[in-house]
Amino acid sequence: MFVRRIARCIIAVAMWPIFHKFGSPPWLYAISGAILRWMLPVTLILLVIGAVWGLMFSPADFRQGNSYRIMYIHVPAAVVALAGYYVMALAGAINLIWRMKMADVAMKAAAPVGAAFTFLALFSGAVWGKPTWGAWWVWDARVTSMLILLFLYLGVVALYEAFDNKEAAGKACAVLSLVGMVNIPIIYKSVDWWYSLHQPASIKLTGESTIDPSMLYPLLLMIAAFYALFTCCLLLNMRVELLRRESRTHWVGSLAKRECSDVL
Amino acid sequence: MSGDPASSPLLASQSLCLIRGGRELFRELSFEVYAGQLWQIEGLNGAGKTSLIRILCGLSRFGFEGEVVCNSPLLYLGHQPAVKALLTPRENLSWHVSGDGLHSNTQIESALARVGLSGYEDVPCHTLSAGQHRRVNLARLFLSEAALWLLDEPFAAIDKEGVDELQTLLTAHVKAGGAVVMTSHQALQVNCDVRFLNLGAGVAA
Amino acid sequence: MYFDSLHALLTMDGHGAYVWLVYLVALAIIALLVVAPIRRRKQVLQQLAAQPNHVQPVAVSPSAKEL
Amino acid sequence: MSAPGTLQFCIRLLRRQLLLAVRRPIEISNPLVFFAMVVALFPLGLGPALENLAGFAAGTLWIIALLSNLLTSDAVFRSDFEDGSLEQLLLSPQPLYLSVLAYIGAHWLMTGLLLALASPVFALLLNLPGQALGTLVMSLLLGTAVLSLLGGIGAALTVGLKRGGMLTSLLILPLYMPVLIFGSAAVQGAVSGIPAGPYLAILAAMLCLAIALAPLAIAAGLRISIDA
Repeated sequence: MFVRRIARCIIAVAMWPIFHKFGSPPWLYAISGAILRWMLPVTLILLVIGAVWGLMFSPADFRQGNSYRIMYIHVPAAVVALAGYYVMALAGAINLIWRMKMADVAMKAAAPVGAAFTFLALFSGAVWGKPTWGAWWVWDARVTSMLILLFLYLGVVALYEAFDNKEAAGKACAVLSLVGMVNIPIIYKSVDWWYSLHQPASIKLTGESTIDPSMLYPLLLMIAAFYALFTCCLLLNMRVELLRRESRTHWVGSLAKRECSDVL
Repeated sequence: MSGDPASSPLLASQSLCLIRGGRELFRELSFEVYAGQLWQIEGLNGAGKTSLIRILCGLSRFGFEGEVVCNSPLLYLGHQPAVKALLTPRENLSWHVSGDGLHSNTQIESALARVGLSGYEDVPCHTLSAGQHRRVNLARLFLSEAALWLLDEPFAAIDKEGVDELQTLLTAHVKAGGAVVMTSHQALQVNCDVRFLNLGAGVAA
Repeated sequence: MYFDSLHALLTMDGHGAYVWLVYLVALAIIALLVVAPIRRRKQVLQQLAAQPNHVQPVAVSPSAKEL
Repeated sequence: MSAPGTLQFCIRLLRRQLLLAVRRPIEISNPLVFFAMVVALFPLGLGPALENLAGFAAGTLWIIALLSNLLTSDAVFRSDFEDGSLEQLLLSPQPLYLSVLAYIGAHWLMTGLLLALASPVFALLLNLPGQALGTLVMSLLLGTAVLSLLGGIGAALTVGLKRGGMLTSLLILPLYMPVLIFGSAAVQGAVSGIPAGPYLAILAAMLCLAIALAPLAIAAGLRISIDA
């Protein structure tokens, strides 16, 4: 039994270029279903463990007291928001260059999820600013560049909705997100230069981090959980988008009959 | 497709398939255009004639399946006359043909005369009629060196003698080794072999 | 457990309101991000099951037949 | 593949755009009149006291220049799109990259350059200290060129849309922000006596990046909009 499963994985990997070349909708729908079946529960469990660990078990910060616990939401959300934009831009680039419809589906699914994470990072950053600096909104580097990132996301979503021909919409959004991707480092550096009040990002993934391990481990766990959550939401949205785009095809029709017959 | 297989086709399309608003306009459309041929694309309104021409000339590159190979410089005249109202016919025409190289002033004036615009060369176009705008656009045919012409309803808003003048020009161009793909509702009186492409019934003739 | 009582956990000596606000909003957003697509998927499927509009398979890519 | 005389073609395109603009001079003056009007708003809004006007004159001048550039950059391709000459430009054998560069260059000459040259007058309205005028003009020269190129990307993506006006500013304002940061920093530096060289250098670097990459995005955007 175990050997057969390994063999099936090897065949799947070997077949990858063929499937990848077609990137056929029914195959993608089936694969995403399989991945989600185990990934979604694992992600939710990770989130709960990380939240409980960060909220209840890690010690308070000597300078900020307990308000630093907001970091366990703010930093992962900010990291995933930025990564989400790059995922969207790369999916757009693949759609532009190799004309893969699945990349267009991925880009369309990534935009709202990324925007939601950006909003979450923005909101948590603002609320974290109240006890720390005494004001609901402080124009510091991190929060400002996060706000500009949200504007970039909203620009892409607005452009997608403005087109009637959805294929052209996908291409236009791919161009806009690539332009945005080129500009993000420039925006971040210029905002950082412009206002360097914010404490330097406490985790330097490259250098030695400035916070002690008892606070660091829950944060790393939360970052991993947020990445997994982003992947799950992306796959969930892609499945809906796939069904909507392929609603005329045969396999979706039979799927609808099968799914809804056992429900009725 | 009988055509002289000696020379490679000026324009070849494989299994073109276009779906517009859930309706399938054409499917598995493959044909080749050789030098010396005049293709007329027929079909009811909304049958996708203009979309097909825009696909063939490379303006629309997405939204359809299949592939178009064009290995000759082409001239596309669309519905819009591409004439700037603020410029004069002379400026408009010299701008249009400036893409493929320089043309002397006399050539431009002779082309404008051929389409019946002599005397209007230096009048701003916003004082001219829509038909005259289309004539400025059609004047390009006299100056173009492109072998392949893709014309979308060239005879629209053109009076009787203008149509005859154009038909003689088209036959001369085709006889001289060029090729024309055009959409039109009028029957053509041209004495060279005309191939019809009826979008309703797939590829004919 | 860092906090010795439930009350201490809730107040977090003054910062509890902000921390819990952020965590609740985060929970709401995460729930929205996960539940909404699942519900939309069911809606699309039910819509399709209700009126199966099987135009002849237009965009069936070749590999689908192989499966 | 590029046909002969690419450079002549770009120069002819530049001349054609300038000819079109000159034939309707009122459109050239619109951004300048808009600039003057918005400059007049600030003293009305914030009180006529010259000291606090001077305090933020650098930033407001740059913001107003950015907004007037934004207003004009929306309709760069619209008139050519509507009468079909944009399709002919895409189909011409000349490389689209250079044609677009000439297009945006002509638009910049008509809007950005005049804005930069006229800005000292508006600076005096807001009581900007005299020694900062030179830096203001220099930073606006570089900055408006970058703004025009970025605005061209927004214009190319929304040229096919009926109600694209508002959308263009939504798309490209975030991209304008770094230019604004360094532009106003250069002028503020000049006001407080710091040499503005480094800021102008960064603006020039942004200009080079924009010249190199923006026409690619603009050409892709035009091809997509024409096809929609």
